[in-house]
Amino acid sequence: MDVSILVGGQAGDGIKQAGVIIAKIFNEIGYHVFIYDDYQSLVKGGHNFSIVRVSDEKVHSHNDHVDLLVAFNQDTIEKHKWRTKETIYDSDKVKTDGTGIPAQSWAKGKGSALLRNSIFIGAICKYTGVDLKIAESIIKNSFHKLLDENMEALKFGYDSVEKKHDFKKIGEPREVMTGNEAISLGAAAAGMKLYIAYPMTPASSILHYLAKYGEKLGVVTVQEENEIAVANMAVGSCFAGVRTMVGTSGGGFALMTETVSLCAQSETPVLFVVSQRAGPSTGVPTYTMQADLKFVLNAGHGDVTRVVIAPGDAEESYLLTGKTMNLAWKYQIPGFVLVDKHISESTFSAELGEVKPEEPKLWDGKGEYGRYKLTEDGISPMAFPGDVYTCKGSSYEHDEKGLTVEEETDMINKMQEKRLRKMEVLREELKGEETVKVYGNPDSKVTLLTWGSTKGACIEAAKELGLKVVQLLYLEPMPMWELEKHLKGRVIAVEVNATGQLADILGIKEKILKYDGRPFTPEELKKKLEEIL
Amino acid sequence: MDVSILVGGQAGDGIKQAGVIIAKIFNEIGYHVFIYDDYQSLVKGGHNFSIVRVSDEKVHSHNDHVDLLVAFNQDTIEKHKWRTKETIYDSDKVKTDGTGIPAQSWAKGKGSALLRNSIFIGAICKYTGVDLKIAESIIKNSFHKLLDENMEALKFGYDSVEKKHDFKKIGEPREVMTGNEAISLGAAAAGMKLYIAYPMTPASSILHYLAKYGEKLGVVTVQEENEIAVANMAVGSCFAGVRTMVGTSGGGFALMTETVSLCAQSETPVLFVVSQRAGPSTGVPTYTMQADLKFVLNAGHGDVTRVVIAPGDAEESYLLTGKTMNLAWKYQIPGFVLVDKHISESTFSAELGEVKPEEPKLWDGKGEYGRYKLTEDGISPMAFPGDVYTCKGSSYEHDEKGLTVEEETDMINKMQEKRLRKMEVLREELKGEETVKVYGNPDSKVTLLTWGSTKGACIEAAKELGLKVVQLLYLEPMPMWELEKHLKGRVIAVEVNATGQLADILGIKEKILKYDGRPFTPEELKKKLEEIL
Amino acid sequence: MNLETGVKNTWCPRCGHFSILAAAKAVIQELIEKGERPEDFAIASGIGCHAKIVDYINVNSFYSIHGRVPPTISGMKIANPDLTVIGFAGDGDGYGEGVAHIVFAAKRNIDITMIIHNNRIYGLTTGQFSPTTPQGQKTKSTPYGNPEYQLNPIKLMLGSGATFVARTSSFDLNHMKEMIRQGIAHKGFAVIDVVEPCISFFNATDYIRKNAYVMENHDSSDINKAWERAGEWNYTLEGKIPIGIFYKEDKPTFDELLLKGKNLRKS
Amino acid sequence: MNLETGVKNTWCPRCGHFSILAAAKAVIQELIEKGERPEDFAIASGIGCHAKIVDYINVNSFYSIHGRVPPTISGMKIANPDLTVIGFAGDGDGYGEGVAHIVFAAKRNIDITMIIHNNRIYGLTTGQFSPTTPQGQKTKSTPYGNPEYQLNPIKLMLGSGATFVARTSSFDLNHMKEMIRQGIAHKGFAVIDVVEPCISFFNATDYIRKNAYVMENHDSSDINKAWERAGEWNYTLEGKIPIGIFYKEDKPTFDELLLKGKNLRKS
Ligand SMILES: Cc1ncc(C[n+]2csc(CCOP(=O)(O)OP(=O)(O)O)c2C)c(N)n1
Ligand SMILES: Cc1ncc(C[n+]2csc(CCOP(=O)(O)OP(=O)(O)O)c2C)c(N)n1
Ligand code: SF4
Ligand code: SF4
Ligand SMILES: [Mg+2]
Ligand SMILES: [Mg+2]
Repeated sequence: MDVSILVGGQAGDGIKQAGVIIAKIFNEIGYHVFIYDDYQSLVKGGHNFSIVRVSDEKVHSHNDHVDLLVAFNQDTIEKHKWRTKETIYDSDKVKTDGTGIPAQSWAKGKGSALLRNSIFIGAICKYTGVDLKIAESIIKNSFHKLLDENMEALKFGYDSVEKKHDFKKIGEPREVMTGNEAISLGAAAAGMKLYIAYPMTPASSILHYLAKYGEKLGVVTVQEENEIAVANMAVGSCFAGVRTMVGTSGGGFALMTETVSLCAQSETPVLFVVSQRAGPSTGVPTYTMQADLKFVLNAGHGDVTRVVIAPGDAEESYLLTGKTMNLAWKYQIPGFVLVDKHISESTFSAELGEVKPEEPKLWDGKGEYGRYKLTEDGISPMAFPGDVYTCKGSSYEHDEKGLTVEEETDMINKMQEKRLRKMEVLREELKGEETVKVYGNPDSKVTLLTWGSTKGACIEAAKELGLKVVQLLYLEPMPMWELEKHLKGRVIAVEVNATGQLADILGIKEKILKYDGRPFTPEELKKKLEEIL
Repeated sequence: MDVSILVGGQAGDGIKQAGVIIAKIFNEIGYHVFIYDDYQSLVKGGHNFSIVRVSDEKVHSHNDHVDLLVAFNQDTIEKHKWRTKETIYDSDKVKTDGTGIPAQSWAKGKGSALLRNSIFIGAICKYTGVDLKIAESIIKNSFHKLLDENMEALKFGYDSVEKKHDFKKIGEPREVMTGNEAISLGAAAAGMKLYIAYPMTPASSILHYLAKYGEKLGVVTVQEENEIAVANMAVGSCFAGVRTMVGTSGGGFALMTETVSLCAQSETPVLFVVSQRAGPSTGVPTYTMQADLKFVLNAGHGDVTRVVIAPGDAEESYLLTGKTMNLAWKYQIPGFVLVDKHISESTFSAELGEVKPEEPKLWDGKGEYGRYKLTEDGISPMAFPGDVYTCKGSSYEHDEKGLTVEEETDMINKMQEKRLRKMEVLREELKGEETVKVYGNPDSKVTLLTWGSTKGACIEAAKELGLKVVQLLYLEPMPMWELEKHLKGRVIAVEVNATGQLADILGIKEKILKYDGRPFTPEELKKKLEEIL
Repeated sequence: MNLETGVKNTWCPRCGHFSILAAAKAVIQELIEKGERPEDFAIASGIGCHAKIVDYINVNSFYSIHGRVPPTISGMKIANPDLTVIGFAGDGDGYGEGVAHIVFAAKRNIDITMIIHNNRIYGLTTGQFSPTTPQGQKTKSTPYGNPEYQLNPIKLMLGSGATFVARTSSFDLNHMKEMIRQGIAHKGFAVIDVVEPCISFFNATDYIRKNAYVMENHDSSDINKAWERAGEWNYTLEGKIPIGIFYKEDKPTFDELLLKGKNLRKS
Repeated sequence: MNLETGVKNTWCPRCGHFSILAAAKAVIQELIEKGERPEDFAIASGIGCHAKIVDYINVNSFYSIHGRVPPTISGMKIANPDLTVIGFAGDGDGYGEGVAHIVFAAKRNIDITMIIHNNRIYGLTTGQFSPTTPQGQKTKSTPYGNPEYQLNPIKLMLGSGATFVARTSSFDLNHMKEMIRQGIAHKGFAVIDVVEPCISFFNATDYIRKNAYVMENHDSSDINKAWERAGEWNYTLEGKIPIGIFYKEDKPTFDELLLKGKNLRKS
């Protein structure tokens, strides 16, 4: 069972919310869901749509073809008619075939055009054969205004269409969340107490989510005057012993790069979330791209140590954000969660794994405390202001106490080597971890290499074509030990950028790229693969 | 003939200037010169020294051993006695063997301790057998205060020592300049009219030089409130049609990276000079390193187009800065001159090549002007405010007129491809240019790979050991077509950073690194090579 | 002279930015009719809803990045002082991300005009608090109330040494036009703070409409009086909003002092 | 309590930074003697000659990057409000590169103390003009005279909403100590502008020595009077330099409003 429903209208129609409620309805009866949201850089008008995919198997992507189109306006028909077999539409505003409902006039009569959402949701319930009670209880938990009217609207919609399918409960509900929500929860589970940001699509919803639910999660949020302040405030709070995450997109991240280098030198474990969007520069700001990879891997002047991971769905976002937080603190290096709009703002079914804060190496209280003690593994025991009074962090090259060194070349060498030594130890640790995942046909002569948001499309296209898929989870340290094992035969890199950045780093010649801001669908990728296989 | 003189004292003693005058004296009689300056992040006190190397052959580096030590204080003896055979020192302040001159007491008697400089310069003239008149005329051109006293001091110094060598005039003088001066002159020759900066060692002296001599060169200088303002002001002035350069070091450059991406998207040819110093972060700020390579090559979010060159001495700094300016404007991409402290602040003999401004593709005045016309080579004809009124630049993805595009995926693709197409054309053009240089024994089985400031040490060490040297001038586009020709057999990358950044990019396994902030000397490099060869 | 670009306007209905667009276009049109060359206009914007304005006026323009309008147009002015450069910024853009630049443009007295679309919210990013959002206000990033005190940009600009500081309201088209006209005419740095509503995320329409009033008998040459008047309204949702020129002073501009008569573009 | 680190001081003889170091150390010592835990001090500096001060005081410290002291110490304060955080910045560092942050720290009224070593020049980078270098001054980057008007940081800080704004002189140790003492005691954002000479690149020793005088009969609770007094001296090399507290106001701090009694470090 695999059904897709597209809801389309204008910005301001509440399309996104409608999509989420539809997904939650099917989640309630045990289905896996995925939502792709498409919108532009405007607040009212334009054209927004959400594609809700419902399946009895795991899904992490949407398809080009949809089974049902729900049209709030004529534009939706013009743009999406080709995708669909069946249509439900607002007959007050749209001319087309299918099932029309006079939604606008009914909703206006009840006082708010936004009631159209509930009408269409009711209609979808009937159409798919889902019990209306499920929609009612979800809407009660989501809307706080015009509750009675919304209930009436559901009913009106329900009664306006014919039943076509018969979706039955097949299991228990899972969590339904966006990538950004999963990142927020994963960080909180790993001990984050402070989230600092300056708003920037597609990272903003982390700020919104944590501002709203922070109290419950034990997380305080601060919005700063700009991204430079964000990163440096995080340095201050980490230095004072509080796990801190910051979030932004490429342009904002650019402003943090001086501080990335500071984190490396001062050994301050700030956790950076970089959610990519279509660039360069402002580019196509509400659409997706994976073109900040090289920038993030190489950001900061000097030989910068870092850990960078790239989750490919909500479950990985949760687990790996937690992991990165713990690694950043253990190794006292900046950590990076590299995602893109297609993960941050897409909605997934998720069963969350276990994440908890792991204690870093702490000072034993003996002797005088020095922040940068030279140790075998390069990791100096931590202590914080409030506990000691000789904790001295520094952006300068320094001695074990954190005091400036300029002439002593010997100490300069030792500190450079100490920082690199930590990375060696980290690399060894990761050899025991899952740093890549392998899917599909293990005997295939062709391997698709994916990272981040292309995961869903790759797995599905590979399944249909009988190929193998290798997903890279860690980007720094680059798990060459695993890649060498799995990247054999013909390797095709699949990336959503114009130059094939990962392929370039790994020296992979064959690649399938997309750079119009839209993610791959499995169908599209399959077609492109068929052309070259 | 190859002689090295080390002058050492405190910050504030005028050591650096003394070094320059000594170099100019030998330049006057036809010798090649090179000066290495060593100082810390302080203004008075500490320990400064300059090593002036004088040779009848081209030199781009200093050696560990010096022939003559000139000690302004005891510290200089303690730190450098090991390097030298002979010493001239201030007997009022220093206890050692060699030739003492009561410089401090004499100078104070004449009213300024700074006169010690002229005393020692006079002494060096006698010692090396150079006519004192040469020193006199150089000092007259350099000092504007206490001229008579300086002349007396020269004489006093001259009379205080014995003649040991007999340097004769062997040719005509050349230019003597630092890398930063060469960059300044090269940019001006290529049409730069505006230089914008925020002070940062080791780039600051470009600002000082152009502020002082800008009037003559037709260049205006502006110091902005921070590096972000610098980069964006340059975007504004380039957009208005004025060739503009900016200069900074790694930490300041980090703040410009958002604007690098803007330059790529808006096709604005800002020329960036990045002069590296020892990092990460503040690091060892007055010392050298080549660890911003990967950062500069990958700076900016999105698929950024750029041209990056790395000169290895003053002559190359002049020529290649001019070249980069012209290429940046021709291809409407950001240009980068990547140097480090060891080039920026070292002094070289130079015979400057020819640089002149090359006209980019200009609009023919026909039809309505659109800033981003789609053309075969990806290059859109330029026009500027003042000439037209429909010149619209943009950070957003845009159509041919520069108006925002979000929904038209076709235009998004076309513009991404147009920008990449320019790089293809540039790559083709560079195939006809000198993008790498080869020195030494062409038949050697061992090749040293150098870029930037390791050039001098590599060439000399290779000469002694009979090796081949390949110097990479262009880093983006990376001239693989040349490297594939020349990097055969055993290749050893020589870099002044902790991770071997170029080696890593090119997949070269063998490398000799140094990361204490000090440059390689030929002797040191030779020793390291001997250990592994 | 046709200043239309034909681009579809995507602001929300009744957004304050419409009036600013109308006023700016009218003044540019006026100046062109009086003989200024259309080629000599160059405008720029940052990023935000306001910033789309450059797509809606058919003169030379640069759609810059968030917060960077002042250095961008300063660069244009230094390159070619014959240009009339006008910058459009949002309250987030101009007083938040880019506040350093507006402080320094004011300090230097460079001959540019900055028009700030001050709807006191981040519009384009869907409603987080901005530097001028009143304390206590519930926004997307402060659902339980903004913990920050709001900035009074008139005071900030006076404190930065600006030589032309004005406030106007998006509901008073004629006053807006007059302020823009005078701001452009002012030789030196001019900042015009336009108080306006964001319909979708901070709709202070009624409050602004009701409370904006034109200052009378104000001596705009007196910096101390300017400061006192600036204290009359503190960017809350209470009290009257004086509009007009708070302060104006004539002194040599940065571009004059720097360029001493040169035009780099034409040299 | 020994506040010495044993690090060799590398400032030029008679640099104003020495006196600031002496004053700051004395006040910290005093507070520790009065019972504050030494562990609860956390200081930070940016980059510049001034910034070396963290190497010379043996308490918890962070030697940050150029211009970023306010967010760094704000982060410390938010992480652990039991800390007494003090930031040291230069005029270039605090009013130039990092001006956005000091404006916002003032606006928010976060409980931190900023001590600005205002020698009106970039010392460490060997003498370029800074935001407070008087117009016309010859510097390394303006050998023919600075074309920019100098900033009056007292006015800028008042315009930003700071609740404690003071000026002192590096030649008046007792006054400096008193200002630092009061600045630290002030609950909220405190900025202390210390006027001092850079011996090597802008030696205004005689001028400052001769002209600094302690304000009397000044009502520091009146924001308008504060502004007027701030206008008395405009950071030139002429006229008397009033020192003392220009303005002081008590209102809830950002950290209080944000944290509502929580301590993240201890939670
Ligand atoms: C460096 C950077 N940070 C963040 C953003 C995201 N961003 C775009 S517009 C905006 C705020 C817009 O608010 P304002 O300037 O007040 O304009 P308005 O939309 O209200 O007109 C932000 C934070 C960005 N584009 N660039
Ligand atoms: C991002 C960045 N830009 C530039 C510099 C170079 N820099 C170091 S200190 C300094 C100015 C110092 O002046 P100030 O803050 O007044 O301190 P002072 O030396 O006068 O005490 C500059 C520009 C830097 N370290 N980082
Ligand atoms: S969101 Fe606000 S600022 Fe943006 S267009 Fe709508 S009303 Fe205007
Ligand atoms: S250069 Fe100036 S600020 Fe720096 S130590 Fe010397 S006197 Fe002090
Ligand atoms: Mg706004
Ligand atoms: Mg200073």
